[in-house]
Amino acid sequence: MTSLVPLTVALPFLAAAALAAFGHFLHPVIDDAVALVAAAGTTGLCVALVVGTADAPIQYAFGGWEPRHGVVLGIEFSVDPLAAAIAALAALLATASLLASWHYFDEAGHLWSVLVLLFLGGMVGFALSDDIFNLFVWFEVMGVSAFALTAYRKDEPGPLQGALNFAILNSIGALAFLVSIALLYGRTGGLNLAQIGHALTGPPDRLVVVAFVLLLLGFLTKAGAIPFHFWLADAYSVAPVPVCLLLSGVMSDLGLKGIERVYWPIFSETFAGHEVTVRSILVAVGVATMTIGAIMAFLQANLKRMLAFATVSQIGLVLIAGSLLTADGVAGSTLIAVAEGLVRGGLFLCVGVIVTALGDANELRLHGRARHMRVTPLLFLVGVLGLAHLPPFGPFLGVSLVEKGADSLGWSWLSPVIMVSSAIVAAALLRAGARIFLGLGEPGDPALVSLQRPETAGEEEPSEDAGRSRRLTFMAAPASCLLVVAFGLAFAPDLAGHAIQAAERVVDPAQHAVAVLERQPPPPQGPRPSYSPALSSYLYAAGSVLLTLVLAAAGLHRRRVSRATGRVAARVAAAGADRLTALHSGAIGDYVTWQTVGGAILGGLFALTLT
Amino acid sequence: MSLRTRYVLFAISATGLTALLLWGLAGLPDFGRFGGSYGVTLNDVAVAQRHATNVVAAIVWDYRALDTMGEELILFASVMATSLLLREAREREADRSEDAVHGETIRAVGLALVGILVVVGLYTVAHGIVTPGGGFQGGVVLASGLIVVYLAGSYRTYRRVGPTALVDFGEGVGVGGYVGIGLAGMAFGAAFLANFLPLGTKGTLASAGTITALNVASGLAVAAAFVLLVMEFLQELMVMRLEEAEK
Amino acid sequence: MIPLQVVTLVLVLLGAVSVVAARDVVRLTLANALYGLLLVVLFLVFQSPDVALSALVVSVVALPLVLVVAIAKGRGG
Amino acid sequence: MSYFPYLVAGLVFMIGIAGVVTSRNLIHLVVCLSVAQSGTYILLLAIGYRSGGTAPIFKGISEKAKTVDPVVQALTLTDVVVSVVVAALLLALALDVQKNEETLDPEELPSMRS
Repeated sequence: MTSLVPLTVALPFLAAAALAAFGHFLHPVIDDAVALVAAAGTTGLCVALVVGTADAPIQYAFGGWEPRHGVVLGIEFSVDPLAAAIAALAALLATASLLASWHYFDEAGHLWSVLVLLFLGGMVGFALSDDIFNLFVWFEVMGVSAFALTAYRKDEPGPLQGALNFAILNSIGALAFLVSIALLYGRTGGLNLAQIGHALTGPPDRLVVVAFVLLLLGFLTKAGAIPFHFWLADAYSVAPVPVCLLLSGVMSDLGLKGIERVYWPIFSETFAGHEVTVRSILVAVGVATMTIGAIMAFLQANLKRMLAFATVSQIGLVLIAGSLLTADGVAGSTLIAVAEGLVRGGLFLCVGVIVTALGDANELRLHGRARHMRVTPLLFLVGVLGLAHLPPFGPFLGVSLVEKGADSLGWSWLSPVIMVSSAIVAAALLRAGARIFLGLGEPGDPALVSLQRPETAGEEEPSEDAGRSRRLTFMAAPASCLLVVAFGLAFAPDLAGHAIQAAERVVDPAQHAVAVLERQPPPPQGPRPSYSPALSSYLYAAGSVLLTLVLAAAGLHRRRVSRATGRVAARVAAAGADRLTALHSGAIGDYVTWQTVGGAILGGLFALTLT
Repeated sequence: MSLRTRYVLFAISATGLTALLLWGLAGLPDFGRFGGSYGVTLNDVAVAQRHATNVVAAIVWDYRALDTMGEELILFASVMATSLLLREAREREADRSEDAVHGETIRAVGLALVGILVVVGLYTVAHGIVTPGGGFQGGVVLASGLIVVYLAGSYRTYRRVGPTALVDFGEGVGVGGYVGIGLAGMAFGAAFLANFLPLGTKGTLASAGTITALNVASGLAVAAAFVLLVMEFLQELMVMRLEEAEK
Repeated sequence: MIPLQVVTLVLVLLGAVSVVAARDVVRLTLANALYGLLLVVLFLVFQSPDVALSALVVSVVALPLVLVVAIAKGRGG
Repeated sequence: MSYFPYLVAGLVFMIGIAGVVTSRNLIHLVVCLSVAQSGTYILLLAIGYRSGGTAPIFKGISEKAKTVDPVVQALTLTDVVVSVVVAALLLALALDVQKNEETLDPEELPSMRS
């Protein structure tokens, strides 16, 4: 089992190198097949690691360098079921992405596969690494390949600008992370996470606080939390659908998992006694991200941009979950990241089907034009129900764990917030689906944001050739697979119990430090906790589904609703919406300014409360 | 947001962030007094364990060889990305390009320089374990040898020396070789990227086991990468010149 | 801290300001070249010959890239 | 004086970011980003410096000689490569922007929204 660990990164990278070397000389079908097999193989390896680390995490020392007198000499990976699950999610989505892009890109096809495999390897490395500088290296591997994939349709203005904003904001985030690494190395003289945490004793001082803030600045930018999210909607709405799958489905979550990966071994002990402060600030960022993302999603007419803001909203939920700083929260955040990441992936593929078949992504212009479709509406509806957390399926299971975690802290007010935000996101998509597939509702709605540039930016021109129906199948088939897996997670035997048990190890950094620095095997854990969602979770989920239906109906008949609610209320709401939309200007200078503002505010809050 | 609003907002927040950063930096140990355990331990053990006199090289190519693999992959990804972004310049340019410089003397000097650069590049790749240098620096010098071919006036030769498929091949073999050496360690029953070759005599070229092999692999990858990068940008320039000429 | 380091650091700071302040592409290219060399010197006085060599080859090869784009801009724009 | 190198590193970093925000030319913006990144090189090497230490190359010197920290140098090497690579990629993007929009001014690019 141990020797599988390096293979999870070696396999995609070796395949990428081989494709670069020989791709020119081989038939495109062979190129595609090699890439697909490598991605599927990586999925298999990661799933095997999820299962294989259930009883004890694996610590893998690259180069065989064992610690010497308590000093870690090399780079290590630390594999636990939760980290491996995120890696498996990345690999599964990469497989789906390669399948969905089968013959999608006739020109430079092998470059596409090479970049997807590099992106995948970077994500797996980032999910598993236990060394802070190594995390930075994978952060950049992911980044560089993702920027390029976003700009794939470079002959249009949208993709270029989206990729540029993405690249610049993420590079600044990476630099902030690097300064944080330098600070921590200067203080502790170590790069291994457990080593750094072991050396940081006593209450937090200025250096530790600033290192933490810069780290947040970097990772929250990658994740797209407010106010670091501006690049996200620009990039996700112009990247080709097979790339959106990876960006939205897993890369954003990885940013947050990065915080978790670093927080527990390094900061949790020095911040002991300040948990409430850290929790309050991070949960506040999460709540803001979740609600603003949801409102922005509801205001979009472009399906890809709507899903981009849906991603922001759900990132907020994952951030809330992880920021509870309890085992339930950590377990819940991973389950949500996996289940909702798969759902978003499925929905993006449905949008891909619509765009490929109809040549548009605008809800209003597509009004009733997809009445002939049979399978896609069904998949779309399943996805929407996933976003609304329909019990008892995968996404619901994750959310119920978070609600349990919040209850145990006395923060039950989080449950209605989560319910309403999720319902707004689901309602936005349900409204769009009802318009497009059923032709319901008012045909126009001036309140919705349409785009200046072509609504299909980043996608291929629709064509009438024979390959098109095959292409539609190659998108619909992986979409249904992803949705089935997302929903089916709830029926894996005692999944939540396993997740809680794994999370209990994550939140016990002392045990991890002993395992890393002294190579002591971890003590056996107690019996696995059994878990079933509380009744209140079922009620909130039912409320969420109902609210989704109501809001979607209201969205379809917005004019009638605003007549009923009165002019003033409608005007206030419209003005607020305009303000919010205007902030997403697309100007890179604005975005970096918001990044600085976010960093300064977070920094000020933590500096004032922690020292 | 108007430019004015943005600048005001940035000025305020950047002042705050700068203050925060400088405040945090003051928590570092005094300049010149660092004694981090990781670096000290490696300084103590690297020469004995790895027979490499350059401890930085031992870290880059052995203790933290995985970081270097990631670095090669970033370079690789960026080169693939640049090919992707600038791809149609290559198609449009066809064979109509002209040489940049005419004149036999310049060419002769240039070609002599190419020889020197290639030798220096190879030397730098090979000596990374003994003195400063190594795969990255040597690879860039090697690539610059090929760029001088262009500067010396023979763009067509340059194209002949570096056709994309062949350079892609070099890039793929270099990166794949690095990963492959890592896997070879596993085949010998050790860990991924373990130094499984005999270590040799300290201070000589053949010392330090896989460090030399990894240096060569990444030297190849880096040289190919920079040739590709520069070639893509040069082709942009060529296309631009052609378009101008057509006007 | 030796005087050479102080002087180099001050020059690097000034170099960074001059690069950021250069709004004209040609001046930017020159300022950036100078800044690259100052960094190489700084790395040497910080006893980092490997990094200095790396920065040197990068600024020799990366600089032409910037130049090419700059020229392209000047002509196309 | 023992704080001066860190001060320079921090200032160079923030100067670069300020350049990014105020830039009216994408080439300039990319160069400013690399200036910000050079702040991280200075910081890393300054942290690892030890007064009176030599470079960590044990050729012709005693193995017990005082040297500067080798790890930060390895990290900076990677950092330098990342910087040039990201700059090259961004410049390629900038070239394509120039080709499509006939401008390099980020403020003149069409807005992303309606």
